[in-house]
Amino acid sequence: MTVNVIFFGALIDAAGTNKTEVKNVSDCDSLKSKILVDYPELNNYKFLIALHNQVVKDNLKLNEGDTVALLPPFAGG
Amino acid sequence: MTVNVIFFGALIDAAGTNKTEVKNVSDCDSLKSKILVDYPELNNYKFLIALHNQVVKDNLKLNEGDTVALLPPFAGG
Amino acid sequence: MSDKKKHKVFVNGAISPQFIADSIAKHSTKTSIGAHDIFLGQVRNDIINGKTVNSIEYSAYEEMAEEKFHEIREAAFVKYNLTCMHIYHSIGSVKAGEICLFVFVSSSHRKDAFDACRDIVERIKINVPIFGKEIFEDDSFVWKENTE
Amino acid sequence: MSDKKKHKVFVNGAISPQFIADSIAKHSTKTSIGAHDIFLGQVRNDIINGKTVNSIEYSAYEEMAEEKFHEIREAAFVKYNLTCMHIYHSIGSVKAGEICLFVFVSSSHRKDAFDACRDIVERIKINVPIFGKEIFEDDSFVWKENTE
Repeated sequence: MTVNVIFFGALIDAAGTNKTEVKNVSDCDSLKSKILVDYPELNNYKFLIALHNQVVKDNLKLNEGDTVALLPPFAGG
Repeated sequence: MTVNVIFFGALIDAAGTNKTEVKNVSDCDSLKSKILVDYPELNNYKFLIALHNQVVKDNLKLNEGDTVALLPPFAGG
Repeated sequence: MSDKKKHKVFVNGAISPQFIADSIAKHSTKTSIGAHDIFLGQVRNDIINGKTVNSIEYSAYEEMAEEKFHEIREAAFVKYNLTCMHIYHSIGSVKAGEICLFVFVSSSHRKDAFDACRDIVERIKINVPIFGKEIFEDDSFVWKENTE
Repeated sequence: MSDKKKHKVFVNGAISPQFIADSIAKHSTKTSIGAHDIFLGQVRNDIINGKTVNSIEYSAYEEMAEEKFHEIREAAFVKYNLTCMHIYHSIGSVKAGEICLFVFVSSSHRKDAFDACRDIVERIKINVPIFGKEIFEDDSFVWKENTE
Protein backbone atom coordinates (compact mmCIF):
# COMPACT_ATOMS: atom_id res chain seq x y z
CA MET A 1 0.00 0.00 0.00
CA THR A 2 1.30 3.42 -0.96
CA VAL A 3 0.45 6.73 0.71
CA ASN A 4 1.34 10.15 -0.73
CA VAL A 5 2.93 12.62 1.63
CA ILE A 6 3.15 16.35 0.93
CA PHE A 7 5.20 18.94 2.82
CA PHE A 8 4.61 22.66 3.26
CA GLY A 9 6.49 25.76 4.32
CA ALA A 10 9.50 25.19 6.54
CA LEU A 11 9.05 21.43 6.20
CA ILE A 12 9.94 21.60 2.50
CA ASP A 13 13.25 23.17 3.46
CA ALA A 14 13.77 20.56 6.17
CA ALA A 15 12.85 17.54 4.04
CA GLY A 16 14.53 18.87 0.92
CA THR A 17 11.41 18.01 -1.12
CA ASN A 18 7.75 18.95 -1.24
CA LYS A 19 6.43 15.39 -1.58
CA THR A 20 7.22 11.72 -1.21
CA GLU A 21 5.55 8.32 -1.19
CA VAL A 22 5.54 6.00 1.80
CA LYS A 23 4.85 2.28 1.46
CA ASN A 24 3.59 -0.27 3.95
CA VAL A 25 2.06 2.04 6.54
CA SER A 26 -1.47 1.39 7.69
CA ASP A 27 -2.18 4.31 9.99
CA CYS A 28 -1.09 7.88 10.75
CA ASP A 29 1.15 7.02 13.69
CA SER A 30 3.19 4.50 11.73
CA LEU A 31 3.37 6.93 8.79
CA LYS A 32 4.69 9.62 11.07
CA SER A 33 7.32 7.31 12.57
CA LYS A 34 8.50 6.28 9.11
CA ILE A 35 8.69 9.89 7.88
CA LEU A 36 10.79 10.88 10.88
CA VAL A 37 13.21 8.05 10.12
CA ASP A 38 13.40 8.93 6.41
CA TYR A 39 13.70 12.68 7.09
CA PRO A 40 15.36 12.96 10.52
CA GLU A 41 15.68 16.76 10.20
CA LEU A 42 11.87 16.93 10.71
CA ASN A 43 12.41 15.95 14.36
CA ASN A 44 13.44 19.57 14.89
CA TYR A 45 10.14 20.95 13.59
CA LYS A 46 6.62 21.30 14.93
CA PHE A 47 3.97 20.01 12.55
CA LEU A 48 0.42 18.74 12.30
CA ILE A 49 -0.84 15.96 10.03
CA ALA A 50 -3.87 16.48 7.79
CA LEU A 51 -5.92 13.92 5.89
CA HIS A 52 -8.81 14.82 3.58
CA ASN A 53 -8.33 18.48 4.44
CA GLN A 54 -8.82 17.91 8.17
CA VAL A 55 -6.23 17.94 10.89
CA VAL A 56 -5.83 14.43 12.28
CA LYS A 57 -5.85 14.06 16.05
CA ASP A 58 -6.49 10.34 16.44
CA ASN A 59 -4.49 7.57 14.84
CA LEU A 60 -6.65 7.23 11.69
CA LYS A 61 -6.30 4.24 9.37
CA LEU A 62 -4.83 5.00 5.97
CA ASN A 63 -5.99 3.67 2.61
CA GLU A 64 -4.19 3.09 -0.68
CA GLY A 65 -3.69 6.40 -2.49
CA ASP A 66 -4.44 8.62 0.51
CA THR A 67 -2.61 11.94 0.62
CA VAL A 68 -1.29 13.01 3.98
CA ALA A 69 -0.13 16.61 4.45
CA LEU A 70 2.52 17.68 6.97
CA LEU A 71 1.72 21.22 8.07
CA PRO A 72 4.07 23.54 9.97
CA PRO A 73 2.62 26.30 12.20
CA PHE A 74 0.10 28.52 10.42
CA ALA A 75 0.86 32.14 9.64
CA GLY A 76 -2.27 33.33 7.85
CA GLY A 77 -3.61 36.82 8.34
CA MET B 1 -29.30 88.30 33.05
CA THR B 2 -29.75 86.81 29.58
CA VAL B 3 -29.03 83.23 28.51
CA ASN B 4 -28.95 82.05 24.91
CA VAL B 5 -30.84 78.88 24.09
CA ILE B 6 -30.30 76.85 20.94
CA PHE B 7 -32.48 74.04 19.61
CA PHE B 8 -31.56 71.08 17.43
CA GLY B 9 -33.23 68.45 15.26
CA ALA B 10 -36.85 67.70 16.10
CA LEU B 11 -36.84 70.46 18.72
CA ILE B 12 -36.45 73.11 16.01
CA ASP B 13 -39.65 71.83 14.41
CA ALA B 14 -41.38 71.76 17.80
CA ALA B 15 -40.24 75.21 18.92
CA GLY B 16 -40.62 76.79 15.49
CA THR B 17 -37.16 78.37 15.84
CA ASN B 18 -33.55 77.29 16.27
CA LYS B 19 -32.71 79.78 19.01
CA THR B 20 -34.07 82.14 21.61
CA GLU B 21 -33.01 84.21 24.59
CA VAL B 22 -34.24 83.70 28.10
CA LYS B 23 -34.01 86.39 30.77
CA ASN B 24 -33.95 86.17 34.54
CA VAL B 25 -33.06 82.53 35.01
CA SER B 26 -30.21 81.64 37.33
CA ASP B 27 -29.89 77.89 36.88
CA CYS B 28 -30.65 75.08 34.46
CA ASP B 29 -33.83 73.88 36.18
CA SER B 30 -35.44 77.30 36.12
CA LEU B 31 -34.35 77.77 32.50
CA LYS B 32 -35.94 74.48 31.56
CA SER B 33 -39.22 75.38 33.32
CA LYS B 34 -39.34 78.71 31.52
CA ILE B 35 -38.63 77.15 28.12
CA LEU B 36 -41.43 74.62 28.60
CA VAL B 37 -43.83 77.46 29.38
CA ASP B 38 -42.71 79.53 26.38
CA TYR B 39 -42.69 76.50 24.01
CA PRO B 40 -45.29 74.11 25.42
CA GLU B 41 -44.96 71.76 22.42
CA LEU B 42 -41.55 70.75 23.83
CA ASN B 43 -43.35 68.89 26.64
CA ASN B 44 -43.99 66.18 24.06
CA TYR B 45 -40.29 65.69 23.31
CA LYS B 46 -37.39 63.99 25.02
CA PHE B 47 -34.31 66.17 25.32
CA LEU B 48 -31.07 66.74 27.19
CA ILE B 49 -29.53 70.06 28.18
CA ALA B 50 -25.91 70.86 27.36
CA LEU B 51 -23.74 73.70 28.66
CA HIS B 52 -20.16 74.30 27.52
CA ASN B 53 -20.37 71.24 25.28
CA GLN B 54 -21.18 68.91 28.18
CA VAL B 55 -24.49 67.32 29.01
CA VAL B 56 -25.81 68.80 32.25
CA LYS B 57 -27.03 66.34 34.85
CA ASP B 58 -27.08 68.52 37.96
CA ASN B 59 -28.83 71.87 38.31
CA LEU B 60 -25.86 74.03 37.28
CA LYS B 61 -25.84 77.78 37.86
CA LEU B 62 -26.02 79.92 34.72
CA ASN B 63 -24.04 83.07 33.97
CA GLU B 64 -24.73 86.05 31.74
CA GLY B 65 -24.18 85.13 28.09
CA ASP B 66 -24.12 81.36 28.60
CA THR B 67 -25.42 79.28 25.72
CA VAL B 68 -27.60 76.33 26.64
CA ALA B 69 -28.33 73.69 23.99
CA LEU B 70 -31.46 71.57 23.96
CA LEU B 71 -30.59 68.23 22.38
CA PRO B 72 -33.08 65.61 21.16
CA PRO B 73 -32.06 61.91 21.04
CA PHE B 74 -28.83 61.30 19.15
CA ALA B 75 -28.78 59.47 15.83
CA GLY B 76 -25.12 59.46 14.84
CA GLY B 77 -23.55 56.50 13.09
CA MET C 1 -5.16 71.45 22.89
CA SER C 2 -3.27 68.99 20.75
CA ASP C 3 -2.97 68.96 16.99
CA LYS C 4 -5.33 66.04 16.95
CA LYS C 5 -8.12 68.48 17.76
CA LYS C 6 -7.77 69.94 14.27
CA HIS C 7 -8.79 66.72 12.58
CA LYS C 8 -12.10 67.53 10.89
CA VAL C 9 -14.69 64.82 11.42
CA PHE C 10 -17.67 66.09 9.47
CA VAL C 11 -17.86 65.67 5.72
CA ASN C 12 -20.63 66.97 3.51
CA GLY C 13 -22.88 64.22 2.22
CA ALA C 14 -21.95 60.56 1.82
CA ILE C 15 -18.45 59.17 2.43
CA SER C 16 -17.24 57.67 -0.85
CA PRO C 17 -15.51 54.30 -1.24
CA GLN C 18 -12.71 56.19 -3.01
CA PHE C 19 -12.15 58.36 0.07
CA ILE C 20 -11.86 55.17 2.12
CA ALA C 21 -9.41 53.65 -0.36
CA ASP C 22 -7.26 56.79 -0.24
CA SER C 23 -7.25 56.65 3.58
CA ILE C 24 -6.16 53.01 3.52
CA ALA C 25 -3.43 53.70 0.96
CA LYS C 26 -1.92 56.43 3.15
CA HIS C 27 -1.14 53.84 5.81
CA SER C 28 1.26 51.81 3.68
CA THR C 29 4.17 53.94 4.90
CA LYS C 30 3.33 53.12 8.54
CA THR C 31 4.99 49.73 8.55
CA SER C 32 4.60 49.07 12.26
CA ILE C 33 0.87 48.59 11.61
CA GLY C 34 -0.24 44.97 11.50
CA ALA C 35 -4.02 45.35 11.79
CA HIS C 36 -6.67 47.78 10.66
CA ASP C 37 -10.29 47.62 11.77
CA ILE C 38 -12.71 49.74 9.78
CA PHE C 39 -16.31 50.30 10.71
CA LEU C 40 -18.68 51.75 8.13
CA GLY C 41 -22.21 52.86 8.90
CA GLN C 42 -24.47 52.62 5.87
CA VAL C 43 -27.94 54.18 5.59
CA ARG C 44 -30.62 51.48 5.54
CA ASN C 45 -33.86 51.75 3.61
CA ASP C 46 -35.84 50.81 6.69
CA ILE C 47 -39.60 50.53 6.33
CA ILE C 48 -41.40 52.56 9.00
CA ASN C 49 -45.20 52.46 9.14
CA GLY C 50 -45.27 51.20 5.56
CA LYS C 51 -42.99 53.88 4.15
CA THR C 52 -39.45 53.33 2.91
CA VAL C 53 -36.55 55.51 4.02
CA ASN C 54 -34.88 57.12 1.00
CA SER C 55 -32.22 59.13 2.79
CA ILE C 56 -31.16 60.55 6.11
CA GLU C 57 -30.52 64.25 6.57
CA TYR C 58 -27.87 64.62 9.27
CA SER C 59 -27.43 67.71 11.38
CA ALA C 60 -25.34 68.25 14.49
CA TYR C 61 -24.44 70.57 17.28
CA GLU C 62 -21.11 70.76 15.51
CA GLU C 63 -19.07 72.54 18.18
CA MET C 64 -20.06 70.04 20.87
CA ALA C 65 -19.82 67.12 18.45
CA GLU C 66 -16.23 67.98 17.49
CA GLU C 67 -15.36 68.18 21.19
CA LYS C 68 -16.99 64.81 21.88
CA PHE C 69 -15.17 63.23 18.95
CA HIS C 70 -11.96 64.65 20.37
CA GLU C 71 -12.70 63.20 23.82
CA ILE C 72 -13.50 59.80 22.30
CA ARG C 73 -10.29 59.91 20.31
CA GLU C 74 -8.10 60.88 23.26
CA ALA C 75 -9.69 58.25 25.51
CA ALA C 76 -9.06 55.55 22.91
CA PHE C 77 -5.38 56.50 22.59
CA VAL C 78 -5.04 56.26 26.37
CA LYS C 79 -6.90 52.97 26.67
CA TYR C 80 -5.53 51.08 23.65
CA ASN C 81 -2.16 50.71 21.98
CA LEU C 82 -2.96 52.36 18.65
CA THR C 83 -0.85 53.62 15.78
CA CYS C 84 -3.53 55.87 14.37
CA MET C 85 -7.23 56.54 14.25
CA HIS C 86 -9.55 58.45 11.95
CA ILE C 87 -13.23 59.24 12.35
CA TYR C 88 -15.45 60.75 9.67
CA HIS C 89 -19.18 61.39 9.87
CA SER C 90 -21.54 62.78 7.26
CA ILE C 91 -23.47 65.97 7.65
CA GLY C 92 -26.34 66.76 5.29
CA SER C 93 -28.08 64.26 3.06
CA VAL C 94 -26.99 60.62 2.72
CA LYS C 95 -29.02 58.25 0.55
CA ALA C 96 -29.89 54.66 1.48
CA GLY C 97 -26.93 52.47 0.51
CA GLU C 98 -24.44 55.27 1.06
CA ILE C 99 -21.93 55.50 3.89
CA CYS C 100 -22.40 57.99 6.74
CA LEU C 101 -19.77 56.88 9.28
CA PHE C 102 -16.17 55.78 8.76
CA VAL C 103 -14.12 54.75 11.79
CA PHE C 104 -10.59 53.59 10.95
CA VAL C 105 -8.35 52.20 13.71
CA SER C 106 -4.82 50.86 13.19
CA SER C 107 -2.49 49.05 15.58
CA SER C 108 0.41 46.63 15.60
CA HIS C 109 -1.74 43.74 16.76
CA ARG C 110 -5.35 43.00 16.00
CA LYS C 111 -6.72 42.96 19.54
CA ASP C 112 -6.22 46.69 20.04
CA ALA C 113 -7.73 47.58 16.67
CA PHE C 114 -10.81 45.40 17.25
CA ASP C 115 -11.39 46.54 20.84
CA ALA C 116 -10.86 50.21 20.09
CA CYS C 117 -12.95 50.36 16.93
CA ARG C 118 -15.97 48.85 18.62
CA ASP C 119 -15.59 51.01 21.69
CA ILE C 120 -15.32 54.16 19.56
CA VAL C 121 -18.44 53.34 17.54
CA GLU C 122 -20.45 52.72 20.71
CA ARG C 123 -19.29 56.01 22.20
CA ILE C 124 -20.14 57.92 19.04
CA LYS C 125 -23.67 56.55 19.09
CA ILE C 126 -24.19 57.48 22.75
CA ASN C 127 -22.24 60.70 23.21
CA VAL C 128 -22.11 62.73 20.01
CA PRO C 129 -24.97 65.20 19.36
CA ILE C 130 -25.81 64.22 15.80
CA PHE C 131 -29.42 64.21 14.65
CA GLY C 132 -30.95 62.35 11.73
CA LYS C 133 -34.13 62.98 9.81
CA GLU C 134 -35.22 59.83 7.98
CA ILE C 135 -36.84 61.02 4.79
CA PHE C 136 -39.35 58.82 2.97
CA GLU C 137 -40.09 58.56 -0.74
CA ASP C 138 -43.02 60.98 -0.35
CA ASP C 139 -40.79 63.59 1.42
CA SER C 140 -42.43 63.01 4.79
CA PHE C 141 -39.98 62.20 7.58
CA VAL C 142 -39.38 60.90 11.09
CA TRP C 143 -36.55 61.77 13.45
CA LYS C 144 -34.18 58.86 13.97
CA GLU C 145 -33.16 57.75 17.45
CA ASN C 146 -30.24 55.42 18.25
CA THR C 147 -31.42 52.34 20.03
CA GLU C 148 -29.41 49.30 18.90
CA MET D 1 -21.97 22.23 -2.04
CA SER D 2 -23.40 25.70 -2.26
CA ASP D 3 -22.47 28.44 -4.70
CA LYS D 4 -20.59 30.10 -1.89
CA LYS D 5 -17.90 27.44 -2.27
CA LYS D 6 -16.91 29.01 -5.58
CA HIS D 7 -15.83 32.25 -3.97
CA LYS D 8 -12.06 32.44 -4.54
CA VAL D 9 -10.19 33.57 -1.44
CA PHE D 10 -6.58 33.68 -2.62
CA VAL D 11 -5.28 36.61 -4.59
CA ASN D 12 -1.79 36.92 -6.00
CA GLY D 13 0.34 39.43 -4.11
CA ALA D 14 -0.93 42.34 -2.06
CA ILE D 15 -4.59 43.35 -1.81
CA SER D 16 -4.89 46.89 -3.16
CA PRO D 17 -6.88 49.73 -1.55
CA GLN D 18 -8.67 50.08 -4.90
CA PHE D 19 -9.86 46.48 -4.70
CA ILE D 20 -11.24 47.24 -1.24
CA ALA D 21 -12.97 50.40 -2.49
CA ASP D 22 -14.58 48.46 -5.33
CA SER D 23 -15.83 45.83 -2.86
CA ILE D 24 -17.35 48.52 -0.64
CA ALA D 25 -18.99 50.27 -3.61
CA LYS D 26 -20.71 47.04 -4.68
CA HIS D 27 -22.65 47.03 -1.41
CA SER D 28 -24.51 50.28 -2.06
CA THR D 29 -27.32 48.36 -3.75
CA LYS D 30 -27.82 46.21 -0.63
CA THR D 31 -29.85 48.76 1.27
CA SER D 32 -30.75 46.50 4.18
CA ILE D 33 -27.12 46.77 5.29
CA GLY D 34 -26.55 49.18 8.17
CA ALA D 35 -23.07 48.17 9.29
CA HIS D 36 -19.86 46.93 7.70
CA ASP D 37 -16.87 45.75 9.65
CA ILE D 38 -13.66 45.38 7.67
CA PHE D 39 -10.49 43.83 9.00
CA LEU D 40 -7.24 44.34 7.11
CA GLY D 41 -4.04 42.54 7.92
CA GLN D 42 -0.97 44.54 6.93
CA VAL D 43 2.59 43.20 6.76
CA ARG D 44 4.74 44.71 9.52
CA ASN D 45 8.43 45.45 9.16
CA ASP D 46 9.18 43.62 12.39
CA ILE D 47 12.76 43.54 13.56
CA ILE D 48 13.89 40.00 14.35
CA ASN D 49 17.39 39.45 15.73
CA GLY D 50 18.41 42.85 14.43
CA LYS D 51 17.12 42.34 10.90
CA THR D 52 14.10 44.11 9.40
CA VAL D 53 11.34 42.22 7.59
CA ASN D 54 10.98 43.50 4.02
CA SER D 55 8.19 41.21 2.84
CA ILE D 56 6.33 38.00 3.56
CA GLU D 57 6.13 35.23 1.00
CA TYR D 58 2.82 33.41 1.59
CA SER D 59 2.18 29.83 0.55
CA ALA D 60 -0.70 27.55 1.46
CA TYR D 61 -2.09 24.09 1.25
CA GLU D 62 -4.61 25.68 -1.05
CA GLU D 63 -7.11 22.84 -1.32
CA MET D 64 -7.40 22.50 2.46
CA ALA D 65 -7.28 26.26 2.96
CA GLU D 66 -10.20 26.84 0.59
CA GLU D 67 -12.18 24.19 2.46
CA LYS D 68 -11.34 25.79 5.82
CA PHE D 69 -12.35 29.23 4.53
CA HIS D 70 -15.60 27.67 3.37
CA GLU D 71 -16.21 26.11 6.81
CA ILE D 72 -15.46 29.42 8.55
CA ARG D 73 -17.82 31.22 6.19
CA GLU D 74 -20.69 28.75 6.63
CA ALA D 75 -20.29 28.72 10.42
CA ALA D 76 -20.44 32.52 10.53
CA PHE D 77 -23.65 32.61 8.47
CA VAL D 78 -25.22 30.12 10.88
CA LYS D 79 -24.03 31.90 14.02
CA TYR D 80 -24.61 35.55 13.04
CA ASN D 81 -27.29 37.45 11.17
CA LEU D 82 -25.25 38.60 8.19
CA THR D 83 -26.12 40.10 4.84
CA CYS D 84 -22.85 39.18 3.22
CA MET D 85 -19.24 38.30 3.84
CA HIS D 86 -16.07 38.29 1.79
CA ILE D 87 -12.64 36.95 2.65
CA TYR D 88 -9.49 37.51 0.60
CA HIS D 89 -5.96 36.41 1.48
CA SER D 90 -2.73 37.01 -0.37
CA ILE D 91 -0.58 34.26 -1.79
CA GLY D 92 2.97 35.01 -2.92
CA SER D 93 4.96 38.07 -1.97
CA VAL D 94 3.53 40.96 0.06
CA LYS D 95 5.79 43.84 1.06
CA ALA D 96 5.81 45.53 4.49
CA GLY D 97 3.02 48.14 4.49
CA GLU D 98 0.90 46.17 2.03
CA ILE D 99 -2.32 44.33 2.84
CA CYS D 100 -2.42 40.52 2.98
CA LEU D 101 -5.87 39.84 4.51
CA PHE D 102 -9.23 41.48 3.82
CA VAL D 103 -12.27 40.30 5.79
CA PHE D 104 -15.47 42.19 4.97
CA VAL D 105 -18.64 41.49 6.95
CA SER D 106 -21.98 43.27 6.48
CA SER D 107 -25.18 43.14 8.51
CA SER D 108 -28.24 45.19 9.33
CA HIS D 109 -27.00 46.06 12.80
CA ARG D 110 -23.47 46.59 14.01
CA LYS D 111 -23.34 43.88 16.66
CA ASP D 112 -23.44 41.03 14.16
CA ALA D 113 -20.82 42.63 11.90
CA PHE D 114 -18.42 43.27 14.81
CA ASP D 115 -18.87 39.85 16.41
CA ALA D 116 -18.62 37.93 13.15
CA CYS D 117 -15.63 39.81 11.75
CA ARG D 118 -13.54 39.21 14.83
CA ASP D 119 -14.58 35.58 15.08
CA ILE D 120 -13.70 35.00 11.42
CA VAL D 121 -10.26 36.56 11.76
CA GLU D 122 -9.46 34.45 14.83
CA ARG D 123 -10.55 31.29 13.03
CA ILE D 124 -8.48 32.12 9.97
CA LYS D 125 -5.38 32.52 12.12
CA ILE D 126 -5.94 29.20 13.88
CA ASN D 127 -7.45 26.93 11.25
CA VAL D 128 -6.25 27.83 7.77
CA PRO D 129 -3.02 26.23 6.53
CA ILE D 130 -1.23 29.31 5.27
CA PHE D 131 2.53 29.65 5.72
CA GLY D 132 4.61 32.78 5.73
CA LYS D 133 8.29 33.30 5.09
CA GLU D 134 9.45 36.60 6.56
CA ILE D 135 12.16 37.83 4.23
CA PHE D 136 14.77 40.30 5.47
CA GLU D 137 16.62 43.02 3.60
CA ASP D 138 19.57 40.68 3.03
CA ASP D 139 17.30 37.94 1.55
CA SER D 140 17.68 35.70 4.59
CA PHE D 141 14.38 34.60 6.13
CA VAL D 142 12.51 33.07 9.06
CA TRP D 143 9.23 31.18 9.01
CA LYS D 144 6.44 33.13 10.65
CA GLU D 145 4.21 31.56 13.28
CA ASN D 146 0.89 32.98 14.50
CA THR D 147 0.99 33.65 18.20
CA GLU D 148 -0.97 36.80 19.03
